[in-house]
Amino acid sequence: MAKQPKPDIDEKLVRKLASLMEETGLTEIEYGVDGINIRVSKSANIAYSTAPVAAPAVPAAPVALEQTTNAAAHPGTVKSPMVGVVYTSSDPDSPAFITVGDTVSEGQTLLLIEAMKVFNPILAPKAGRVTQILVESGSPVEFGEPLVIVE
Amino acid sequence: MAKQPKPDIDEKLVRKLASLMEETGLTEIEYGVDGINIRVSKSANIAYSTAPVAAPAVPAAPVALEQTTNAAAHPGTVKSPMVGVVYTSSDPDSPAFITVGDTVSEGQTLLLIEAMKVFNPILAPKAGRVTQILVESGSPVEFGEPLVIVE
Amino acid sequence: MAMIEKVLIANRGEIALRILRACREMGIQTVAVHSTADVDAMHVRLADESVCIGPAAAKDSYLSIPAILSAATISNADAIHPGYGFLSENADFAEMVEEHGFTFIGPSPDHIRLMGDKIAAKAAVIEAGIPVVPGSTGAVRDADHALEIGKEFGFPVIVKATAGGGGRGMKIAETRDDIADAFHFARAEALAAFGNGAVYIEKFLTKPRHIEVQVLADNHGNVVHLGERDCSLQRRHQKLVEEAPSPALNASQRAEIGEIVSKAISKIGYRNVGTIEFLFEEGQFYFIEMNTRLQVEHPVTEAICGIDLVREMLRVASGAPLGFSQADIKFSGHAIECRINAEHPETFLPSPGKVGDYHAPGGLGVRVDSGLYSGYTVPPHYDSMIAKLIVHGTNRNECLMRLRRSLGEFVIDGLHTSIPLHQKLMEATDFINGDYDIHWLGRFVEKSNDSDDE
Amino acid sequence: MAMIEKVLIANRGEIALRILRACREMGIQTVAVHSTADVDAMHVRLADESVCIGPAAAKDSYLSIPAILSAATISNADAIHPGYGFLSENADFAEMVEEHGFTFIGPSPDHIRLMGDKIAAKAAVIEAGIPVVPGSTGAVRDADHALEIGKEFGFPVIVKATAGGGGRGMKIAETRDDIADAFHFARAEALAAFGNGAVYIEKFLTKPRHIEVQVLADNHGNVVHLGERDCSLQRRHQKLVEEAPSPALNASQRAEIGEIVSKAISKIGYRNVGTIEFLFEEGQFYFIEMNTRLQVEHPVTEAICGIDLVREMLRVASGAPLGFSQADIKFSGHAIECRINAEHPETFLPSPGKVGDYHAPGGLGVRVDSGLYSGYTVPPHYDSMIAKLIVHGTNRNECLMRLRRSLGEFVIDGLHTSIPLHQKLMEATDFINGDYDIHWLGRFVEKSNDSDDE
Repeated sequence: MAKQPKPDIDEKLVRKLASLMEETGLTEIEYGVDGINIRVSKSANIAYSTAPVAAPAVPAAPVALEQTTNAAAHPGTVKSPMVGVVYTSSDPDSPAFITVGDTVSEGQTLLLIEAMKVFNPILAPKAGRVTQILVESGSPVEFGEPLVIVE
Repeated sequence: MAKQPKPDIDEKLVRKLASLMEETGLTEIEYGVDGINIRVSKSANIAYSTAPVAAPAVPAAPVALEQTTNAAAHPGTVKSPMVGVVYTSSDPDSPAFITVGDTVSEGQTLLLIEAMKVFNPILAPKAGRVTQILVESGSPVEFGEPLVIVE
Repeated sequence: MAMIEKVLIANRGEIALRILRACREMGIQTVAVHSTADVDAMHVRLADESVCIGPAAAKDSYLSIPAILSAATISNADAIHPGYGFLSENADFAEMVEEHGFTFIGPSPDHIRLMGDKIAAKAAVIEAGIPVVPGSTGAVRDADHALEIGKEFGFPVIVKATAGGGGRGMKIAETRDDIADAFHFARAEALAAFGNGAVYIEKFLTKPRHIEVQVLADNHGNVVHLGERDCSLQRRHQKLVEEAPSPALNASQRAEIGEIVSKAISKIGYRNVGTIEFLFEEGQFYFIEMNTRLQVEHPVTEAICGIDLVREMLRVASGAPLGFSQADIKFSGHAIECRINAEHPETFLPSPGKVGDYHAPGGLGVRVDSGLYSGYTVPPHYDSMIAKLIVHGTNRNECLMRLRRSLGEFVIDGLHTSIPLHQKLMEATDFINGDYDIHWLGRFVEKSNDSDDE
Repeated sequence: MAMIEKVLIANRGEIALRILRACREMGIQTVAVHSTADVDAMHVRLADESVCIGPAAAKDSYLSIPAILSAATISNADAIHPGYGFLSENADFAEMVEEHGFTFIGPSPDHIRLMGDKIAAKAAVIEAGIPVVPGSTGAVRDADHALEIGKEFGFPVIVKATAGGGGRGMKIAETRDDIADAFHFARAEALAAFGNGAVYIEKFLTKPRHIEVQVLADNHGNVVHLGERDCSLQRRHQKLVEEAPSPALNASQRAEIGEIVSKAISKIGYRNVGTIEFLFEEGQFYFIEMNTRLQVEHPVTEAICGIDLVREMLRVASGAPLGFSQADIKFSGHAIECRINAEHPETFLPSPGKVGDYHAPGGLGVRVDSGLYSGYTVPPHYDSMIAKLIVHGTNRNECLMRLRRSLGEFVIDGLHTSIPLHQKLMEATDFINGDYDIHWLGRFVEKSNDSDDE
């Protein structure tokens, strides 16, 4: 990945701000000290997240959620057209259809999604380079879940 | 504050800002001091303007209500210190204690309020000119209801 | 069958929340499935897990059998509750659910299929002793024969072309004096329209009520009925208000029809919840159809019986026997449900959109089943029903008073809703007197809109 | 007495709304009185009329008899409901209400006065056959006499200075072996502290439950009891959770104490609603006091009896006879009430302020009594109780599951509330088992806070 070690995120600080936000009902906190600058915010809709959740819904860390959201917004994202289980190769012994950095042509198989015992190929919508594979083989995917980014 | 310890969040400052915001009704505060920079915000609470009113409460036309509100805000307004029935004269055959335009002296009786069969005189809090009489003889008044304006 | 541990709720809206609540109260895990339009739905937020199964269009999400079964597979659910509408009365779905090793929380696919076929269903219930609208078998020979049949059924009757349809070749005979004319008219029109003059005769109901009987049966041969619901307040076949018990029945009529229905259900071998719908006129019941699922209006029955029907569905589906017999079921007080739709109370135009302030009524005897909350957006893709207000009182009058009180407390800002229509209804003399049939509401709405325009 | 047509509600908060709802459901007009701090209260908005009676301080508004009577006069109310707290057990107020020609919705001033005087009340109930904590009459002569009394009452007993107070001159004797020492100790301390060595002995209850019996009586000599409520979950004498029936009583104990109480109420000539509070230990009841008013926890009784207590209060006050006898009262299922306070769930510091999102739980078996709404500001001047969640189920376990479910749905943003404490309680083994006494909650809160700090 990158050459220089990027400054690490101090998760504790973010968590502290998040819990402060939770506690105070704020929707945004910006905090700068000793060269660190943190701004956290919470959109009005998600304000209802202190809401009637008895048990936490789908386990997804805030960071993962943000990544997914970003991926979802990316123009090159290939999304799942169905709910099912994703496979990165045709069988466990075969190599993966694609790896990050591959160049793919339009209509090339990227992944398989199994639904109701049928394996549905997920094809590249356009030619390009695979920059991210967002799912692992054997994992369940929802409708609309980002799978791969082809740029 | 310490010179170079681990950067920490000063929870007290954020909480103070949050409570300041609560108190002041602000929706955003940005604060910078001693190398610390804090900005807090809160999405506006929507007023519960259309309330759960099944049957219209106290029959009062909007205009009348507004007038009362204006009168309530006027610095020269004499408000009712109790709930009861207001009388503008000592008995039905006597003239009214005051009429609009009268000059009154401090401590002069303006009205009577009957509560529990006792007639309580309402006295002018200061000398001045009676510019408005907001109640009619024999009508019920609430606590805090504007009675007379003395300017 | 083993105890159910995780239920996938193959529905949306208030009924998905209703099912979730029952599961949670039994310690059963829940999986919400939802379209992209329902990601913010209350039951999705509350569920232990949720899976997006498709786009907003119901045919690609809530009606997609592969999507729902895949969601059940990836979430390791062991049972599926279909709710009402959508796939709830789809026998193929029920069959596939079971083929895939999940428990279908409802009747057997065969019973769904049987009751879904109008002709087969009618034959089956006649066989099981349920009364149907009397009709002549075979063609009516002549006017004298028609009179004979008319006298047997009681007037009015309707003469219908055997080959008929679209309202042609039909004539009502109000009394015995009309029957010869009606017979000749219908035969002539049938001949002209269809080239076939054969006609048959059915009893004609002029002002029937819609009364339905709730049943509950387990896999061990136990069947109970939970009394009736009066759902006569309908407009264009959409029920708006339901009540239990019916103001038109007395206790012995209730026990009688209940026993007939229980025996029939037993004979048919039906399991889980079901509803037999009847038209009711002049003391007689006439079968319409059987609903092989939970109904929207089930809470009024729950209110007067003290039985949680969704809990019972889950118990029966897990193989447990009913915990009570007919003798244990006591009817207590009166209950009325108002369906609150996101639609204009006069024009009935749908009114989806963002909910502003939301405040549900509370206090004694008041139940609200709704997935609404302040800031929620009612999507335009689905049914307009957004809330059910169910009120219980010790008698019908108390119930009406409580309904007025709670409708007055109900705040749903930002949308048009049917609350004002319900408020008008609660002041209507006929409704207050319980004096209404299935045509009443349509006329009431027309009259009420007319007088508003004046 | 004539039928009541307009009721002035001399209270605030959830109970004012509760009374308003009952009035509305009976077609009775309502007058809300309020302080300047409560102008936005839900019941003020909903009332037919409202009158501001004074500033925020309760002594100048809700406790001001002249202000309330003047408000009743100017609004032409014909009856006054005092709710609970404030003036509800003020005999002078009740008397003045009647002197001014209004109907007081509650017992007679004499009965309020009698039960407000602890000594007179105890004498009256003993006379009427109600069991009290056994105590020696007259001074205890010597250690042998003390032993004799101890054996009569059963150990433990407490030796108390006749002239005592403030916890001095008191000593518990756990067993017969301790009684001589306890007698000598208490006498010595009494002599030293008060200059009077006279002591008496009372039975000492180590782990009593608080169980109270609800009664309802009309002006025609009819008295019924509506079973008991278990209110043992208290902290610093504040009840937090109440349930009916008590997990500690069986049906015959219920019938027995109920009959004793009904007979006593009849003998005393009491009318309207009232509650006899008992300590209960090892199968025995010991009178604490009688509450001559509606209680906060009345809804759990309503839930299991199907009786609207406020409606009954209004009916009795208007002179109507009870519409049922003891034999008509059936107890059905189990009900639990959670008091939700605007206070920190661990520190118990009050948390008034502006309510953000507010969303009450709904569905089967759930009742919420609360004047809260989104955007409402809880004033700092009054009691911190802001909502009551009352849940009914066919049995205690169902009730607990439903309570967990509905606590999880309850959203009150912007304030600290006791909801998290209730959620912890619902997971506590002792509470689940119904195994608790009046000391249990205090210990639970301490332990629970300690383990949170780790």
